[in-house]
Amino acid sequence: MDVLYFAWVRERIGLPRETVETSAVTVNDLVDELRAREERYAAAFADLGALRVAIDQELADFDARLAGAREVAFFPPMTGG
Amino acid sequence: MDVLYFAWVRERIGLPRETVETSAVTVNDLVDELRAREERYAAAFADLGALRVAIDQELADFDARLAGAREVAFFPPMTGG
Amino acid sequence: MRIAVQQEPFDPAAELRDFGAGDTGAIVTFVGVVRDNEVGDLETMEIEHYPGMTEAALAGIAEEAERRWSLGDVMVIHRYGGLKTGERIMMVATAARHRKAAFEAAEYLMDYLKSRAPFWKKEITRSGAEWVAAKADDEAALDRW
Amino acid sequence: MRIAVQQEPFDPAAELRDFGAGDTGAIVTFVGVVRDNEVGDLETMEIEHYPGMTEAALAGIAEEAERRWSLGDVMVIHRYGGLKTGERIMMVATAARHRKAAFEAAEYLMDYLKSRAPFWKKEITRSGAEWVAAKADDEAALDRW
Repeated sequence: MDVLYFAWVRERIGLPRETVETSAVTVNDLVDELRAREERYAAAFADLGALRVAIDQELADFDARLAGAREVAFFPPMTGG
Repeated sequence: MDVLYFAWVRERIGLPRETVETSAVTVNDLVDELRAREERYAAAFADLGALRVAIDQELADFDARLAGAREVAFFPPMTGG
Repeated sequence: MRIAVQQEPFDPAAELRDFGAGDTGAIVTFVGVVRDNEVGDLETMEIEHYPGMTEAALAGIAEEAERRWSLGDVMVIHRYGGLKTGERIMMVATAARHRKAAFEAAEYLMDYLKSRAPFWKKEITRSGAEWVAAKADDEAALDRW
Repeated sequence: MRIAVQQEPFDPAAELRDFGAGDTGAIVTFVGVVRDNEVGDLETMEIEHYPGMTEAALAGIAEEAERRWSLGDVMVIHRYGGLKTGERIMMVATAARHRKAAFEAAEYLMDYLKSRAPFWKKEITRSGAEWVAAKADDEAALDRW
């Protein structure tokens, strides 16, 4: 599964995208796996209230299931316009 | 005093402007004088609810006083934009 | 501020070239276009106005908008004379720091311009000519300001 | 419908040349411009986005607006990359039969684009760089639709 990071999530983790081998059922499970890896992940995912997630380029909830997902992205609330 | 007519008021009366000698105190008095002149004036001023008036190029009420006015205009509700 | 009442066409692009320079984050424009009527036989939209009062009324409306929303810039252009389907009748533009002010001010300008600036429209069709009646909705729109 | 996500500048006049031909009475446009910050030392506004998702999100928002307000035409252009004070970031345009629909649809596009399209702004100033925080007001603005 491709995992993408944008804005300060990307900066905190230090890379824009990576391929992750995971058996996580939900986004929350995936977040727990990533948090457990290294301090920079734990820092990036410290406050999920400050984060948004998209599954296959559509906004989703953190309790959404990942079955079939090819791409998951994490980023802060958007500030377009 | 110059009296101006616009849109269908102008068409009904048959002229865009005229100079009127009047001692009318209010717009309503002036309307009464004009109505008494000829049938085309009576027709134009039949329904004051369908008319608007401006005194010296500012919207006014029909009971406004004419003292000092140089120009009075009658027209239907505006349809700009 | 720019207020123009004119018979000739205007070019929105040229009008907007230097509009809202300065401390502007949001520019809203509205352009009104002559639409065909329901029957589809509009030949000319004839627009009459009250020279002198028109300019004063538009400037008054624009000044009030500028004051209420602290606009960086404001523009109103309105044509008169005979217009064909598809021709631009008028435009307003507002420049503000934030989008909410720019949108509100543009809607305010349009609402007041519709019912308080001395313009009258007459539809000339194949079957005759008729003055456009003012809409109760347009008068009611003023209540929100 | 036209959706564009691009690094290069755009020309609103050129974009609007053929916009809203057909049964259109009202065209509303919004142009967003980079404003200096409070301190007055903005050097660059850096805009990041999510290629692929951005285009899909903008198209989804525009299609919803087109449907809700029966628009004759709709356009969204948004830039990314490094922009300077005074540069145009984005524009939306709506064409409708009546002014109310054109205004509402443009405001809807802006409200959704602010909070639901994957763009992130970073202010680069003389003293450092900071990601622009999302505003509670912008999220709250979605409630009215």
